[in-house]
Amino acid sequence: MINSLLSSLDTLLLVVFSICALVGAALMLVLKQPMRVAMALISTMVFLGGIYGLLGVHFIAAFQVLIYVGAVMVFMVYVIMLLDPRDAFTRRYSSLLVPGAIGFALLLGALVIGIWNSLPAATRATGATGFGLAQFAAAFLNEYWLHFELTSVLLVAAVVAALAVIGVSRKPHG
Amino acid sequence: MDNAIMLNLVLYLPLLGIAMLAALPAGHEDRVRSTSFGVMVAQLFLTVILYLRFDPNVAGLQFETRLPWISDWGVYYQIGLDGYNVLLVLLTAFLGPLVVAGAFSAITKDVKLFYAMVFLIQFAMLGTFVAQDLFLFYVFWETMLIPMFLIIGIWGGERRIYATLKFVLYTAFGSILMLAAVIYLVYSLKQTTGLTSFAFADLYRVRLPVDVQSILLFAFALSFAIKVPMVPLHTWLPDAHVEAPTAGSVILAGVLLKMGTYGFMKLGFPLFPDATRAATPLIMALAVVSIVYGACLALVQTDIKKIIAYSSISHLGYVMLGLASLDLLGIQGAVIQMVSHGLTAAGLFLMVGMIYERCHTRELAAYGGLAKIMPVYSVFFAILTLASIGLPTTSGFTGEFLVLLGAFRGAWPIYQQGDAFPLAMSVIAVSGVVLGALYMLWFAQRFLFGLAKAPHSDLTDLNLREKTILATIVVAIFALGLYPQEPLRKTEVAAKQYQQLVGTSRTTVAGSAR
Amino acid sequence: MDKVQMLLGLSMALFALGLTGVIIRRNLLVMLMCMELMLNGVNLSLVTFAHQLGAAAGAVLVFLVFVVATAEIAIAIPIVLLMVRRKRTLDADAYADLKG
Amino acid sequence: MGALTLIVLLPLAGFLVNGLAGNRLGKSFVSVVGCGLPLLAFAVAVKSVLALLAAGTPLIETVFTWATIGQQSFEISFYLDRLSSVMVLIVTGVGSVIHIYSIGYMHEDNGYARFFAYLNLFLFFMLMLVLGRSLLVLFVGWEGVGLASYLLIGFWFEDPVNAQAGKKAFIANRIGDAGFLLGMFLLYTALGTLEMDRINAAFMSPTATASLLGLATLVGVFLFIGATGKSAQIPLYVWLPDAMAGPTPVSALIHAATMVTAGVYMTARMSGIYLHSEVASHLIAVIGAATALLAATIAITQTDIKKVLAYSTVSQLGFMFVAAGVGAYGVAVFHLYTHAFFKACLFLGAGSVIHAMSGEQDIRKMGALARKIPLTSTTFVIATAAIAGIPFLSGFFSKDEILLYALVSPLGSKALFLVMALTALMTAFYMFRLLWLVFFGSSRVEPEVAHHIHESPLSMTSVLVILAFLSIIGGYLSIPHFLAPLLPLPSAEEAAHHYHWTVVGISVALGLLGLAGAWFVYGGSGERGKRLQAQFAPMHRLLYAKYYVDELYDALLGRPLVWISDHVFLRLGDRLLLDGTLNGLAALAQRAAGRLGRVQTGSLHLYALFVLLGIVGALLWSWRHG
Repeated sequence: MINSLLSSLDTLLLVVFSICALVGAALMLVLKQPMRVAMALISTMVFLGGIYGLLGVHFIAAFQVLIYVGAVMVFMVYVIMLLDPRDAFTRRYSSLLVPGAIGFALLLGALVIGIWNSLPAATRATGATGFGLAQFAAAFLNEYWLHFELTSVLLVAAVVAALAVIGVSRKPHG
Repeated sequence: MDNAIMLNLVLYLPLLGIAMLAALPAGHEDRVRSTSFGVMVAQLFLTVILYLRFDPNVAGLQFETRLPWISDWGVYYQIGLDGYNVLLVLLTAFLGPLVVAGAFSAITKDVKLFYAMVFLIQFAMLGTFVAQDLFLFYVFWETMLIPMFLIIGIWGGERRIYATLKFVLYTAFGSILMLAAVIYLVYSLKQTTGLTSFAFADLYRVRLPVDVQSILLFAFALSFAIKVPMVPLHTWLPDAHVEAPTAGSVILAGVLLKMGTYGFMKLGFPLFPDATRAATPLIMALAVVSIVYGACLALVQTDIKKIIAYSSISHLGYVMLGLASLDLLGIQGAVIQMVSHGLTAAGLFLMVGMIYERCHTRELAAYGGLAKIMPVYSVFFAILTLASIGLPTTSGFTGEFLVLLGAFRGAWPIYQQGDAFPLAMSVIAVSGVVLGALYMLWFAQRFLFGLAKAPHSDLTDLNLREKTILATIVVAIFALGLYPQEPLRKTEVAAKQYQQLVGTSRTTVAGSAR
Repeated sequence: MDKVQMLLGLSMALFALGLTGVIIRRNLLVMLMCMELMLNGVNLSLVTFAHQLGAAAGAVLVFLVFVVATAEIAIAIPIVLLMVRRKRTLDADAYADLKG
Repeated sequence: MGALTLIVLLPLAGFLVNGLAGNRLGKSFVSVVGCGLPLLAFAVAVKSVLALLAAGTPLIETVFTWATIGQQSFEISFYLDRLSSVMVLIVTGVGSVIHIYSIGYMHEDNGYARFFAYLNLFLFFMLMLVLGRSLLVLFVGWEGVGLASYLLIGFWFEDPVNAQAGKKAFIANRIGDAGFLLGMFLLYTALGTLEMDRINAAFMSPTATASLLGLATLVGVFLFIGATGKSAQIPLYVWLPDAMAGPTPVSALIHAATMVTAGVYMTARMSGIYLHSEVASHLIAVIGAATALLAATIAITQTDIKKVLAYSTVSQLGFMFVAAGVGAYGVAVFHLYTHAFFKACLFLGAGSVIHAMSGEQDIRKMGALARKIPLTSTTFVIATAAIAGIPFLSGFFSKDEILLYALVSPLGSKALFLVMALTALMTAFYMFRLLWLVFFGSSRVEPEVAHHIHESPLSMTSVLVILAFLSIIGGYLSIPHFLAPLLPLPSAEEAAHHYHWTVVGISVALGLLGLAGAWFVYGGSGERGKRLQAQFAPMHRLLYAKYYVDELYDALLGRPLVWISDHVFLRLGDRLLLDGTLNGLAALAQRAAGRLGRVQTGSLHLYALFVLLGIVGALLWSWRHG
């Protein structure tokens, strides 16, 4: 099985990216400084984007990098820089470190025995051909147009909500 | 106008009334009052026409409307008049204008909302009576709770929150079990006949083994018995009455309590005849306990409203006794007793409201010798009191006499077969006549007679509005006492149908139902 | 172990790590980031399935998740800022006002 | 509208007019309406009775059908036969004169119109009672007269004692009514009709089944319970003495002449049933005799003029029931009829005395009034002689017949006769005692009252004269004979004729003995009476306190009922058990919610952990069940 994985460069890259993403995620739990955590998350996201690319869904990969890394995480990093570390930053772990760790083991175990093990092993990926942006766009506008419109409503609501939150914060301070 | 359309109009007039109130500009309280009164009178007028057009010889529904509502579940919007509900619909419409007029001076807070709530409960009560589809019935049944909850909770006395919560929790608790039973009932109808329907007429055909019937009957009976209320499920009633504003008490005693007995008559007993007949001794015993217990408790109350509240428990015990007797006289008596209690209790609560408006206390000890201070008031009060204890020529006599006679006549053959229990019950029930006189006269004596005493020295006697309200009720009471023939004719077919439905077995051997 | 199994395993691991991070990390911002990690884990599984089945639905869902994540962060960040302004700390335990 | 309906409705019209508009119409108008309509009713009644006698068959008038249920139909119809014609004449006749008397008696009262309205209402119900064809109509009247009695006893309602007495009367009556209802139900169940002529016919028919006749005792007893309430017999007699709280014309009309005799009328009316039940008849006779004796003993010691007369009424009613109990229904009605005259005369005479004495009712503060109010005292003497059984007055004839039938009827016995004879003796004694203490002997009137003593107005004294006259001649109309076609007298043995003159002799002797005894004890200065009282002090106390029956009833029935209602039902049942359970459940729910609420720590980390555990749980569940 390992051989079949290693049979191509794509597969090799896939494995490497996966390991990197996993390492990045694990680092998030242990790094103390929020900025470093953010960096770890960004790296994980980038590697995930790589994986998407390798799977042939390039536009998702592009979104991943553009939206997540480019918008969300930049915003996050900006906020981290904005806050004064002296009075805003705190100790690393909560009081639930041990239960959390045990829970992690439980969850992983449950996921593995509940889902992963029961996956049909030998299904060949048909997605070698993949599907392009055109298909995706067509599906969106033919089948999922309602969802698309709903996302725009959601975004508008989010903008309004953000404004409202800021507005509330201003009032008490005149 | 077409009768079926007219019935719908009667039903929806209260909603129209709400719309009209909503359209009124704020602050015109007198216009709110007169509009409400006008709508109620119009409703009464239409109802009387319907009553006169009601053909006593037709078995089954009249003025029926049947439209598909939720087709997938076989739910229909089906309403109509029959002998079961025609008097109660008339009673509800009759009390409507009186309730509204009675509250003219008592309610000064949120007037518009108050009348809207009165309309809403009027709508729900009429709907419950005319509904001929169990689903529709249940919807109306539950709708009644909300306006009553608000009427007690907003315009009530000091402990109104406690009282209204108690009322709602009690009734809601009963309703939940009934809902479960309804679902099971419809399910078994589908199982046995393949028909998905909530129509009463279809459900009357369901055959069930006796043990299942008993469980379902228990679920229905719990809901209805709480509304009636039968001892020992009655403790919400005195609290609700005491805290409710006058109009709330009038609606509660006048119509709402009849929901329970009507439910038993239309649904509880005819749907599960075998279980009913098996449980008859229990039902009779509870009815008699209610009669005696309510009367005894009324004897030791010090709050005027509580006396009347407990007397209601006693009087509705007669209704249950009549229904359980399965004797035609008893059944007819029960129907008359329902209407009679609606009139007398409503009248008494209105009168308590009138004195409360003047003196702001309901403590019996604060009053005395009102016959001297308020002679007109006292005359009306005495008439209502005497009607309530069933003095001949009043409606109370018609009801009690027929119920007791029916119960006795129904129990006699059973006694001759060797079972003395029903006979003993009917004999004990007769003692209620004495107890009724005991508490009512004790009440009247301390209230009306003796040395003149009242919280305020400058009590004014009834004004024209109050006199008119009470005179209307008194006329109805005497009409029903002197010439019950007319209403009895209208309900006879239904009484016979009830007797036949409950009297014939519809059981199956356990298990064969499915 | 083939490609799909591996990717699904990765997505599960990311999700589990993210949830664990929410539990054990004290800093509000880090907790937020851990939630993003969970979303990424889910996204990965969606993309994998879409890839495997050749259906666009998974990709559409991923797109929706992007939008939701953006909206979430757009509201969450101002809220965090407000909270910090009020109590001058990012410690989640300091905000236990909704105690029952 | 038929004549019988008219008889009933005329007083009702009077009630409505006087009740609704009386206060605005002035006293003279009220008097005209209040007395004129009963007189008119009397006239119509006389005409109807003549028509009856001419026709020979009972007159029946159906007014309307009250209710029809299934095959069953309840009709409101009136029925006039010889029995009801006697009653209707007494009711309208005596009723009318008492109305006239009231014009003078109530003249100063504020509630003048109200009083006449009530009196007319009473007449309406009473006529319904005696004219009703079915037990239902009779019951309507039966309860209705109870109501009128209640209202009239409590006429001066501002005194709580009066209102209390009215309530007591109504409730005692109601207890009886409950028994009456049961009797009605039983009859209706057995026969399917409540019409009394049909019921009697069914019982008397030769084809009556054994099971029907077997019910006679039960029905008879139930109906008699009703009669004990209405006619003040043991155990329900206690209300009648208290009922004297009402105005005196009321005592005369309702509590002497008419209403209280309704039980006797009913028993006679339902004689078809009692003839088939020896047990019920014996019960009636025994209760009647016991009541007569008991009431007579109490009457001996009473000091309130009206109380003496009240106990006398109870006692005389006992006589009537004895007659009914031994099967001599005609005789019972005969005594009812003579009693109506002399007792009405006595009560109205007492009213006249009270009127003269400015409201004083205590006979210890009277005496030697004969000269001051001669007309009243003369009529009073005549009526007293009549009730005591002095020969050739009305009471003599009827009482003599009762004593005779108590002895010779197949249902009678020597013991019964002896008891009744003793009672007759005591009757004569206490009535003459009353006479002496009020009208003769030395005056004990308080000085300030003495000035005002005056004879009553003509409207009152003329009525007294009429009634006294009737008390004299009433006995010469032989009611038993008149009723014989309807209510045959019991078949006495041959010995009856032999006994008859003996009984007459005994009866006369008893009356005179009573007179002599009273004269001996209370004549002159009355010293002997006081000495006698001192000698038998404990007994006097017992009798004066009416055997403590009221106290006994209160302790045995009244108070336990209230105690149980209050402590057991209200406090234990409602508050502790029912509401307690409910509140307990509510408190439990609240506490449980409090416990559960602590899970809400406000810690985001913990919530997230719960989420995690939930996911794990869901996964495990789906794995187990997948």
